[in-house]
Amino acid sequence: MKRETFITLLLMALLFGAAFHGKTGDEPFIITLATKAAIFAIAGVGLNLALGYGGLVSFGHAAFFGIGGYAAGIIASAARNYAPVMTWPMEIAGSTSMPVIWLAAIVAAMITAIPIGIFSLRTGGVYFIMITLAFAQMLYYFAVSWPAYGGEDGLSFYVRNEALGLNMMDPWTYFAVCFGVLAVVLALMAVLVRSRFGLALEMARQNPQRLTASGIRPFNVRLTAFVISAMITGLAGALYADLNRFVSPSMLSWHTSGEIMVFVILGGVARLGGPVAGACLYLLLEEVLGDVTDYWQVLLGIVLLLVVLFARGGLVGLLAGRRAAHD
Amino acid sequence: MSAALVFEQLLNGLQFGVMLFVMAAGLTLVFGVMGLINLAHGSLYMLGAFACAAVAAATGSFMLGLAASLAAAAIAGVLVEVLIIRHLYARDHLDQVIATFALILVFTEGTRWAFGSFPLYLTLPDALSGSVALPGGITYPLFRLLIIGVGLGIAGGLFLLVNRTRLGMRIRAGESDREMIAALGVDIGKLYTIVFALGAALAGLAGALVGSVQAVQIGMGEPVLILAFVVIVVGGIGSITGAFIGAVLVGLTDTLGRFLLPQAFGLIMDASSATSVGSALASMLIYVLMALVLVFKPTGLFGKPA
Amino acid sequence: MSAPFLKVAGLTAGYGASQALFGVDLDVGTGEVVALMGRNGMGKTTTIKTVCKLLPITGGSIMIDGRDTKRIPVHKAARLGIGLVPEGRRCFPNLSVEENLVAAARSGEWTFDEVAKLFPRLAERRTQSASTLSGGEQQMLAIGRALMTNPKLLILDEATEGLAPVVRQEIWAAIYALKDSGLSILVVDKTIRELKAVADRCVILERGQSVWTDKPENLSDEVCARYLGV
Amino acid sequence: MTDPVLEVTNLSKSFGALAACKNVSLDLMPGEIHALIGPNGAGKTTLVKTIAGEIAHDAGHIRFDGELISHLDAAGRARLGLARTFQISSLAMEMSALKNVMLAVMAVSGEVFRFFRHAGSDDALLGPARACLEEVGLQNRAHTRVAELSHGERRQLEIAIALAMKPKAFLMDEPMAGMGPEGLARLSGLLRDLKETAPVLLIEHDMDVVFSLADRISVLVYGEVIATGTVEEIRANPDVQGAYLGDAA
Amino acid sequence: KVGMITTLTGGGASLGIDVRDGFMLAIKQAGNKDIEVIVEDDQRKPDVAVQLADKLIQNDKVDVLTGIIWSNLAMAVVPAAVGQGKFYLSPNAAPSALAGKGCNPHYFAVSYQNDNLHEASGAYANDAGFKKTFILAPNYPAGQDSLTGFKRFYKGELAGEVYTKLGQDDYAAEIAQIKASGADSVFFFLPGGMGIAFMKQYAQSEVGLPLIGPAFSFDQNILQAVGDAALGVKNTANWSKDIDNEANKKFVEGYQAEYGRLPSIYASYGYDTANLLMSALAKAPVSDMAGFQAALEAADFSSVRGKFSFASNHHPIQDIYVREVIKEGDILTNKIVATAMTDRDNAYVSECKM
Ligand SMILES: Nc1ncnc2c1ncn2[C@@H]1O[C@H](COP(=O)(O)OP(=O)(O)OP(=O)(O)O)[C@@H](O)[C@H]1O
Ligand SMILES: Nc1ncnc2c1ncn2[C@@H]1O[C@H](COP(=O)(O)OP(=O)(O)OP(=O)(O)O)[C@@H](O)[C@H]1O
Ligand SMILES: [Mg+2]
Ligand SMILES: [Mg+2]
Repeated sequence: MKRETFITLLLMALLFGAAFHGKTGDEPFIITLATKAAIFAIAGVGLNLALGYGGLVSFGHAAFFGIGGYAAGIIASAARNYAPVMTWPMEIAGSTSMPVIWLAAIVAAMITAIPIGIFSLRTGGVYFIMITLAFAQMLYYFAVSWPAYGGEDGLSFYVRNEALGLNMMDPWTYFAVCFGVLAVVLALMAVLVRSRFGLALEMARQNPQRLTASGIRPFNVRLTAFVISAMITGLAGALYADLNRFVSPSMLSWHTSGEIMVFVILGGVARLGGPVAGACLYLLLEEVLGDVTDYWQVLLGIVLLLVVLFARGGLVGLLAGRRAAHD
Repeated sequence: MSAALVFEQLLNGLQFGVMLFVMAAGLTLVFGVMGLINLAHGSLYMLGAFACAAVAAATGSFMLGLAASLAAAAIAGVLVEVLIIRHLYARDHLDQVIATFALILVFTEGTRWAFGSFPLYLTLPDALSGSVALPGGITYPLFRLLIIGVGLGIAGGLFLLVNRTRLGMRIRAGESDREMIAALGVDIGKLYTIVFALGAALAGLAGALVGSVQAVQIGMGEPVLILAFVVIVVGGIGSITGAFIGAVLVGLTDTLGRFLLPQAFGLIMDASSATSVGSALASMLIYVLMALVLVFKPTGLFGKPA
Repeated sequence: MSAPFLKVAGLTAGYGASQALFGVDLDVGTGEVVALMGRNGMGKTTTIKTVCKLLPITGGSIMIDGRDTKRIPVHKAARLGIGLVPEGRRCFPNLSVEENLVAAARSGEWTFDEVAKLFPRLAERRTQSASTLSGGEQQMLAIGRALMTNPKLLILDEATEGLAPVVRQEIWAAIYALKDSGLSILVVDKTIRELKAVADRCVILERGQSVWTDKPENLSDEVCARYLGV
Repeated sequence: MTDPVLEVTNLSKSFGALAACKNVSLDLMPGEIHALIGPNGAGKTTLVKTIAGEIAHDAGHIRFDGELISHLDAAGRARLGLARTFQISSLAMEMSALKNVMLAVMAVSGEVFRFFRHAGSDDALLGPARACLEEVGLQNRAHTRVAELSHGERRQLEIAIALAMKPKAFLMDEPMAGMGPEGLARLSGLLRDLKETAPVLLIEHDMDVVFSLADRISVLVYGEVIATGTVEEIRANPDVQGAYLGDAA
Repeated sequence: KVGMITTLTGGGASLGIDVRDGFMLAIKQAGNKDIEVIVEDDQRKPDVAVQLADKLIQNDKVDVLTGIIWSNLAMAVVPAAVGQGKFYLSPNAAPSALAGKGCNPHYFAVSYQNDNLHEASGAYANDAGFKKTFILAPNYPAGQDSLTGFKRFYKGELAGEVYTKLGQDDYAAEIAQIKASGADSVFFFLPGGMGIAFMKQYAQSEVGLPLIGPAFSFDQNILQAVGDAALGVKNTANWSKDIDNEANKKFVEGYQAEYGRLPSIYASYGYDTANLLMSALAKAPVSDMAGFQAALEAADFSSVRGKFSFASNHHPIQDIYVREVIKEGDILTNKIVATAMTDRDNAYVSECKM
């Protein structure tokens, strides 16, 4: 087994262990925290496909996270109010079934990502960073000032949605669901980046000129990666909405984009387990340092700095060493 | 809507644009020219404002405050460059993102720790406040005219520095190939420290100047950061002229959008919803502008094609 | 003869964990032209990079003008009088031709006008961005840029690659002239014929080691076949 | 008479005031190596770029395999079977040499949007990629990252990638530059064999190579073709001697 | 056991700190050793607030939650908390959605209903004889509620109605519109730094029209930063440090002694919240849900505001004053100059069915 795969599995085991500890130690909040880490890890895995493997540094993934969240929120609250989600061009009823909501979130993220991707991919480098930010900010301000779904106040739907007749309000059950989704997404990602498409994507990042000269349009490859990436992040958004039983524009804000990005970079860019490591470490630090002092964010900043300065390639890079040229 | 009001709003837009340029000037140097993604720019801006407010309160002199803002930010800049940024030039840009993100946390909470959680008092000395009468019957705050002057001065200075001096050439050369410029005998490390400090000092000065007409409070740097990036990207990275034009364009768009959009919607719907829809759109407007510019000119208005 | 301007002894170096040089000995005396030869991948460029301190010295020593360079940084090494024309040109793409030349210039007899005399094409393209120059023009620019630092030792790593025959002849002529003016030159090039004509000495590298050092006259067919593959 | 594989008629391209190609007409016949020589900055690379579709031309026609291809973008032309090598190596620095070649194999197979099968162990990609590396003598470096290859080795890899595309015609922009004598000899032999399957438009400054390999030579000066002919004709042409060859004639 | 979720870091930290300090002061003064307060920092992020609520409820098993400053965070936390059977006492935010249809027996707003202070401004504008007021607020729900609240009582004509961008710092364009509108007064709701920036710029533009606004922009902590530009401005509040009663005196003096600064309006809400809580605890344990709820409803404590009772939707019925910014020595502060509304409840009482 390759070292990186091993580390990913180890990280997953740690995450699971932490949640299990919360269950046996009757500290449900640890489970909630682990759930949050799992969800952010999913969002990060999504972003990592664009940012890490595709070299498309999107500073606007909050848009997809938020769109996924709002899709979940709107559908669920419509179902609770017995109102249709929309009546035009066709009538769509609300639902409280998680699989339905996930699908809707994924599709919504996809529909948003296609136009954003088409426009954004005309640019490159830092310009790409900023144009994705621009689109996310547009959505953010729209959500803040659009009154229909609560504006800045957000939208509550009180109870988690349901699936398979499980009691999702039980933290452990919900954790298991999110953990399962994370595992599936990771497996998919592992396959994807080693596939033919993954090879093309890697070339699109490293040398688009060469890719073109070989007869493949970098644009198509990138757009596909960007949209898949958005769909995964959208799914994470739906899960996050369910975790909190609440969505608000803050899911769309640039802080969220930045946070997901920090998870990925901290854990290791273009490393399979990177987002998992990043999300876990960050949330753990937040939790532990918060108890130390009111000014805990200073400590958090210092720890982050130390990680950047001394762990090349993020946490996973530190543990797994340099990536080999062939795999 | 009188002509005088429209003219005044144009002036406001222009002035806001120049103010944006002042806020973005330091970043233009560090990000636009050195190619370093510095998210902590806003923190240096905040630091400058707090230093100015504290010194002005202690000494009673606004001018000493301004000097303090320059000094404090420059010193912070040197420290940051030497301790952290210097080790990241050879790395991926993304490492800079996370390091400077960490710096935001340290600076924000550090400032709160040093100065407390409450906004500070910083206002203009009498000599600089008040309004002057402009032709056309408009009275206009003196300080805003002053900001326009300072902005033009900084723009000119930076333009000359970057495009007309060897220092500027070396920084730009360092941005594309640090190793090579060093192999030609240039101490690029020291140069970068100096330029980073200069960028930081400009951020600090902007914080002090703008802070004296806005609020000096924790977190004041964050919106500035995003705005500054928008300005630079619209103008085209690496171009001082671009940053200036970009700033003015963003300033005009924002001001006129806030002013005109609600009125435009007022023509087709009732007043109350027109204000709310109009201002909702207005708040997105600069991002719409940025997206449009980048869709049609993928490297900004004055950026060099990749 | 006085002490050589550049003296490399028992040099080892590499890229991080992978070692590429396993003992290189090489002297370049004042006013001397030394050719560094070897097949692809044998360590010529690595040697040059280490001399310029772009790579750390892991063993052995490099003396420039009598100073040990083990501990000095890149730019200081350059200021001891090295002018580098690197492999692959490495012009600054975001600078204009003129800016490329003057950015790192140090005063001396080589000025913009002198370079323009050597490469009139550069003067014609003065304000053009270096990224849009043709391959050969970039090569001229890289040479001009190194000359403008007025070095005592000029290092040319495949400096004639991609240049048209006429221009190449001009460069070899220039190298003669430079040599006569007392400049030391270390040159890597693939055209053995032209190298032989200009070099005072040849050093051949194989697998990161200097394996043959002698006058070019003694470069027999057998040596060439063995070390250079011709 | 057979038709040319590639035919350029009256092609022009300027950058602002600078006319890099003026009314260039040129063709590439099956089975030939057609060398394109000329002083630095004459417009050779520009011509290759316009043929490959990387930059748009201002006027003229490009016909490939009997079809007009002006409307196609670079990727489209590559898919029709037009392969080019770059004057300044253009490779994925962080990938292994083998993967660089595998990508080219994959591109011609047309099956890019395959998301599940493991590409790294796909024999349909590995086999041809290994063969191409072997052709240029890089088989021992297959698993080395390109960043760790020496300059000459990268030049060889450029060729391997072009081979892997199994094109109908090659556009080679100074493929020999930076290659040592050994590689040079090997590549010369390779090109001689290759031209039977696909003709080569060869840009090269090394006159020994050009004179020994080329079937025809065109000389480009200041964007204009001043002469086209056999090796002997070009060698003897006084204009060419003055403008380009110097003593090398 | 009380869980307090409030903002202790970042931009809005000063408000959270004041609420916490006021709350703690009351407990300390009462010498109450039974109440354990767990304070958590929500970083002003709604999702973090929700998770903290889960934590406090599930891990720490608190009985009562309090502390949230911002309406959007309250909207995220309150429904979830009361849904899990906990009591929530709001020391600040009280959005209309939680006062009307969304009201809940376990939810109490100790501070006000969000619209109250704006309504009072509207009422005061009438009293002051303003006929043509220009009104502005940021474009988000609280801002929209603010203008609606103002208009609910204001009888004059509007010279203009403007929504600014949330977080906007430059108001030159709005000030120009004000000047051109022919208004005789300006009502603005711009909390935090937005208000500071607006007032400074307003003063520099020498517009000279009277300003009115709710207390949020004239809070003790902000006033110092605005400086003399705030002098003389009228603002509406349900508390002021010069309200003359025993409880208030004890609060103001105790606060200054403990923390070395003048209390803000948020500190007073925190203080009242703690006192309300202790008064109810004295009557019934939290485990007796109905009893505890009734004890809260009775509001049997001495508020620093003087009169205090709850309307049927658990929002206060109280007097709302007009204050003027004055200078006491070097320090800017507020002084009550009039009463804008007496025994005001709120507009949503009838919508609340519980
Ligand atoms: N960045 C690098 N990282 C690791 N190994 C490297 C790197 N660059 C070169 N090498 C290795 O070091 C050895 C020497 O390379 P070098 O570039 O010095 O060869 P060279 O003699 O200049 O060859 P050429 O004639 O092809 O330019 C080669 O085996 C090469 O693979
Ligand atoms: N984008 C551009 N903008 C302006 N001028 C350009 C641009 N690209 C190329 N040129 C100029 O056009 C001329 C032709 O360039 P080209 O690269 O085609 O030359 P070449 O014949 O390949 O030369 P070499 O043999 O040196 O590679 C050069 O003088 C070059 O400076
Ligand atoms: Mg080499
Ligand atoms: Mg060329």
